[in-house]
Amino acid sequence: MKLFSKVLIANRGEIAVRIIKACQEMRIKTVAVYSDVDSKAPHVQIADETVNLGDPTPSESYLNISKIIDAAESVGAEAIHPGYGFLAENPDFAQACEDSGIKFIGAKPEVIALMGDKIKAKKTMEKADVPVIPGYHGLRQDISTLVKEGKKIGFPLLVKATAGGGGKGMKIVHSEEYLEEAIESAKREAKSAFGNDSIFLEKYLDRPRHIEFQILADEHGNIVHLFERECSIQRRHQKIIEETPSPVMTPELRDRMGRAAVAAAKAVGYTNAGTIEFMVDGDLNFYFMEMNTRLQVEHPITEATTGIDIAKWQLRIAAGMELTLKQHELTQRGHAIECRIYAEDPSNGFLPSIGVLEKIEVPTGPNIRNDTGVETGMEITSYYDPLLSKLIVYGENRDDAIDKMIWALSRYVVLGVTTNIPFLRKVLEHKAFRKGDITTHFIENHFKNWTLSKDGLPVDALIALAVYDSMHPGREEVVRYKEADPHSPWRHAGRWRIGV
Amino acid sequence: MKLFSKVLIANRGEIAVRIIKACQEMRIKTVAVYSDVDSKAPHVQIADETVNLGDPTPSESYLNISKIIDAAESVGAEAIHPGYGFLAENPDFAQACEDSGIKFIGAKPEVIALMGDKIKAKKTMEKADVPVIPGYHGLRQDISTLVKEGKKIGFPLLVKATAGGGGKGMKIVHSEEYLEEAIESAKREAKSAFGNDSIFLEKYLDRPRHIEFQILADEHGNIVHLFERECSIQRRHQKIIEETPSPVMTPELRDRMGRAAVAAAKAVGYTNAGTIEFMVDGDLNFYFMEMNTRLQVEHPITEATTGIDIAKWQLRIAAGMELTLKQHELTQRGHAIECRIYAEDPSNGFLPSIGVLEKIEVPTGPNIRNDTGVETGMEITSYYDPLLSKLIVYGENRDDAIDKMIWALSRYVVLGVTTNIPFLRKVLEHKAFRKGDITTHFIENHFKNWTLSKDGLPVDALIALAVYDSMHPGREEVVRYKEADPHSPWRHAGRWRIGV
Amino acid sequence: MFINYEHNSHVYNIEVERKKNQYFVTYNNNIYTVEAHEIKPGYLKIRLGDRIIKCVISENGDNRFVFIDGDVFRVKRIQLTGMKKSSRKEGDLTSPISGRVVRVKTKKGDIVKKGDVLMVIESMKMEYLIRAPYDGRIKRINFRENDQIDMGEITVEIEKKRKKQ
Amino acid sequence: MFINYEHNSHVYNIEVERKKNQYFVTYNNNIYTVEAHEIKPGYLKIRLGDRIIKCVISENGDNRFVFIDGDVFRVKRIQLTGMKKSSRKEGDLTSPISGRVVRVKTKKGDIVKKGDVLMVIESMKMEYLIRAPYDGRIKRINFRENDQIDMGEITVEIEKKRKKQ
Repeated sequence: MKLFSKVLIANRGEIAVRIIKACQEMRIKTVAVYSDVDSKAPHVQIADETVNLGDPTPSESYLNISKIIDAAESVGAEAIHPGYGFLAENPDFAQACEDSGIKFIGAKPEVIALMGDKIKAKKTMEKADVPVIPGYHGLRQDISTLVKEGKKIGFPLLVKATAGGGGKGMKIVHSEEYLEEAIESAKREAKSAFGNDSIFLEKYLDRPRHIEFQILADEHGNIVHLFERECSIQRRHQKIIEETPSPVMTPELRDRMGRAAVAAAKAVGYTNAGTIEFMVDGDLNFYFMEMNTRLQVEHPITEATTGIDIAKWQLRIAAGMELTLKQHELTQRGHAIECRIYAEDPSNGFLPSIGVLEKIEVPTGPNIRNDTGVETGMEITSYYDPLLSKLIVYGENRDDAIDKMIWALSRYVVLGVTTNIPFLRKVLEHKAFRKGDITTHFIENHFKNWTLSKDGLPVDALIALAVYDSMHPGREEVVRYKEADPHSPWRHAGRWRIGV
Repeated sequence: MKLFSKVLIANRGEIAVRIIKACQEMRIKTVAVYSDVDSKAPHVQIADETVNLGDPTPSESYLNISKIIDAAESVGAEAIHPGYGFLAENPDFAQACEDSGIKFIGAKPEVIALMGDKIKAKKTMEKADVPVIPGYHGLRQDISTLVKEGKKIGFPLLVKATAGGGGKGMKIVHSEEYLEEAIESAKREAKSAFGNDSIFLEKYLDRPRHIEFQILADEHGNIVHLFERECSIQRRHQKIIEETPSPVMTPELRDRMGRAAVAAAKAVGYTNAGTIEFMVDGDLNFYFMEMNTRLQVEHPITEATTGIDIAKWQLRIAAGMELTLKQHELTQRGHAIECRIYAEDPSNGFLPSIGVLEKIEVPTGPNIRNDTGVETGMEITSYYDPLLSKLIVYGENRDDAIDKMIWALSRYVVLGVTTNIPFLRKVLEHKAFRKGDITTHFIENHFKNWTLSKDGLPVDALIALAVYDSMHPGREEVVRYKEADPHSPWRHAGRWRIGV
Repeated sequence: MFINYEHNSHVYNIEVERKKNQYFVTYNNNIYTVEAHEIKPGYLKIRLGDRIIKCVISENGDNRFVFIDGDVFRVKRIQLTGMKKSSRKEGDLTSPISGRVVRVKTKKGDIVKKGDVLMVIESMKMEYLIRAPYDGRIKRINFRENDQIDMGEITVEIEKKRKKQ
Repeated sequence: MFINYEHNSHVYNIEVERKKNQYFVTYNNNIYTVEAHEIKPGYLKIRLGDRIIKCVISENGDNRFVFIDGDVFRVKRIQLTGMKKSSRKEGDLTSPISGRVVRVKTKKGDIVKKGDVLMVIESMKMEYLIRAPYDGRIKRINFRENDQIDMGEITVEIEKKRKKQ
């Protein structure tokens, strides 16, 4: 069986970079696509070939199926890797690839469609004896039906986009009076993000944890799971810190959940890498929540603890190779944590922060992995998700991993936009986190109205600023660094001061 | 048992950086020492405190016992980590630490002294039933005795400094006529490098491999080994590529050698991290060669495959903590390779290359570790070893690891000094290396008189140069970047061209 | 040399004097005598007594980012002395984000109640609601649906309802 | 624009002309028409037909380092045209390394044989031997023990023994 000779990566940012590198190591030629604002982005710089998609609006670039298929055909790519987000879970895109004779690196279109419809997905799981959460997954989508069904399930209640993921089109309703407004808003967000305003309602669990299992399934019927990931630390229903193993996991529970995950994948004839997300309540009951039919943002922590390269297996599986990994040979060792570095302001409702990255310095060291899609000089715009990078650490045990992550976060320099790095560090330093006492409400419970500094600017910072400005008094002489080459596309170089 | 609160690192370069980070993660304050030429080196930048040692000559700085002890006392450091090289295997230094009430992070002075004397070390091992290589380890060190004993053992013959390591004071003699000259030269080198001109002679093995075992021993009698490292790829008797597992290893041989290594450590009451080096011949007979009573340059490949942080365990063991690692729980998983990046010219006898590092860009990605002690702008001088960094990769198996290393080496940019990076890549790409068919003669056999390009400058490079110089025609306008701050210690910033 | 920095709507007045690598920083009636070096552009190492302050600073016009002990502060160097500017306060209807106006739920002259949603702004696929900060009457609406809006631009202006006497 | 580069004692003569992002590079009677961009300082992306050349270049005076396809070439831009310089040849007694002279094993007037060790230079704890390249007589010794020596400096000068007629 032969690997592909050329793969197009239909994505941007850190995940495009990660996939391009995996391909290149396997001697597969890579094609990056990019919108106009991304022409100097790292994924474009490192790819072997590039195709411009034009207008940065997602629907005109990274979400534009025909442009991407055309790009793949024009360069002769045999396969497309969709990354996560954008078209990764769009069955029409997977179908369009198939129709064009291009291998889609992911699940089959009909499986994506089935699991993308959260309602049908739950029904399928119920049939396969995988436990699911009580809720309304009906087809009647008029507001009054939804309000009635919501009241029946009771509060707190989750309102969620059927086609959704990543917190978009998702609302929690704590009492009846806000129900209607939440349903309307969720429908609008769902429509805008996924082109489909269908939503569902679900019981909101007590002390819930979000624990998921990584699956690898080849096209010959072999399925293994790569153990769990604990993803309970979320803000606005978006994971920000993930770890494995879960502090709450027991060998017995791991075995049961792992088998449920494999059964879920088997029930739909799943192929390639996928993730079964479960909710686990305070009594360690677990419920199927959804299946993500793609590579997950947090896949690196599984790689760190199992030693398996999931992206490379995606490529091998898509090329028709057989999974040589056996469940009983897979081992979970040590502890890994991932922090998602966002350009956002945790003390202002986690609102995205845009601007030019004036200076970046990433922490380095043994067992520190930094998956990034940005570099100094790049501009963070409001077109795309504000994820800058993912910081992943591995330690012999959970305490070592937490210590390493705290060290790494406190040495991660990002200037020019506001990031959540100081906030993440405070979460890692929290006593309840250290104890593993976490639920999906952790941020809400412990970090409501958090701000970086209640006492204003520290004196050390003032001294440093004064010294800095006193060292560089010649404001008049300041010139913006400019290439001698007037045609140079290089921008945002920052400032350079010229002396004598 | 409590860890230290402050540790002084009596070293420089990548190993000082690696140890400082390990300490900081464990919340131990760190003290860097530095000679005048290293005042801006990365290990000085990241340490919590720093002490200047003055004159860059090693004997006046990193090899100066009293200056280092004084430094430790002046800042109140409770312990000293010596790294490797310099004072790491100097029993007088370990003793001086002990006498000053400072914990030396390493073996006991008497054990260092015993293993540092290669002759006594072999005799001790013979007594403990660990096999050793035939040779002359006598005390009579006059030239005529050595010549006579050398002739008795036969050729090829190894001449080696008793106190040595790292290829210094080591010669191979292929025939009688060069014997005397080699002995004299080895004695001079030994005298200069170690202050001791004692040498020994040894049979030079057929198709020899250099395979070593990592040991961790606490101060309560617990000893484990962390499996083997294959270090056969050497130039001028200096390792340049290491990997684990060894391609030649079998579970049965690993078990026997591991037990011999633990027995060797036990025989001398060894404590802390150490390495037993064996020679393995074409028939897989193994012989004790020497014990390195310190952290080894190539320790990261063991860390990658076992998940154990050796530097952290050194700190815990030195603080009196008990080893919680059990031999039967330790696992070796996947495959790791290290390449040593030297500022040297492989096409000119591996002679060191000095100069300013004009541009460095290190490859990054999953399971790529870059242990470095340099950065852009630093000057490489002839005062110290020309090791710039160590590139370590991990893969699911040997083929994956080789592919990843080739990818990483071909994207590792170092401009300003000549490095061995292109050479290392050619070694990795060699068919015999891929097959695991390696001995300590590999470089000599396959890369004699190697040069980067037999056909001169490639046309692509000429085109690139011409384009570059045509983009930047304004040589007259070129100004050297200079801080507005005339007192700024920053140097070697490279050039910046100023436009309109 | 007198310098003023603004951070979170608070203004800090500093005086700094320099003699070679020594700096005398006066703030809040304290004088800090420090020794400082710029190791690489923006990387400062400052010795204050037996303490070392390490930080990284970037500048963009008058804007500064300071990285210190793992925290980052966004500061503005300002020319005014001793004045305090107030930042977002009750009734501020500036957009918290740059994005696109997806819904305008009110029109000029409307009477609105505190908490009513006036405008919906979308950015990075999330919605942000602009709500009435108090009861009042809409004086002016600055954006229409599908307009692009920048962070800090005023969305809607409301005349506050007078309290009954 | 004519440019000459020297690499490993070979000189390359190039002509380059530019029109916006297009460059016409003439070498060895071939004209290469390329499109080029400098992505960041020193990082070039050059399109030659349907091939992309990526490289990184650093400069220090007339010296250039070029990183291309994982290989690095050290090149010098020179003013001379068409001349070839010869590099190290038999009889070259320059120091191959910067270091310290630890031993001088000969003196002026000595008759030496090919292969004799004349001088020992130490650098980074390794020894380098300077040997006589041919039979001859020592004309001059430029360094004494413990002197510092730079790479390329001439160590010893020898008068070659005339071949017997």
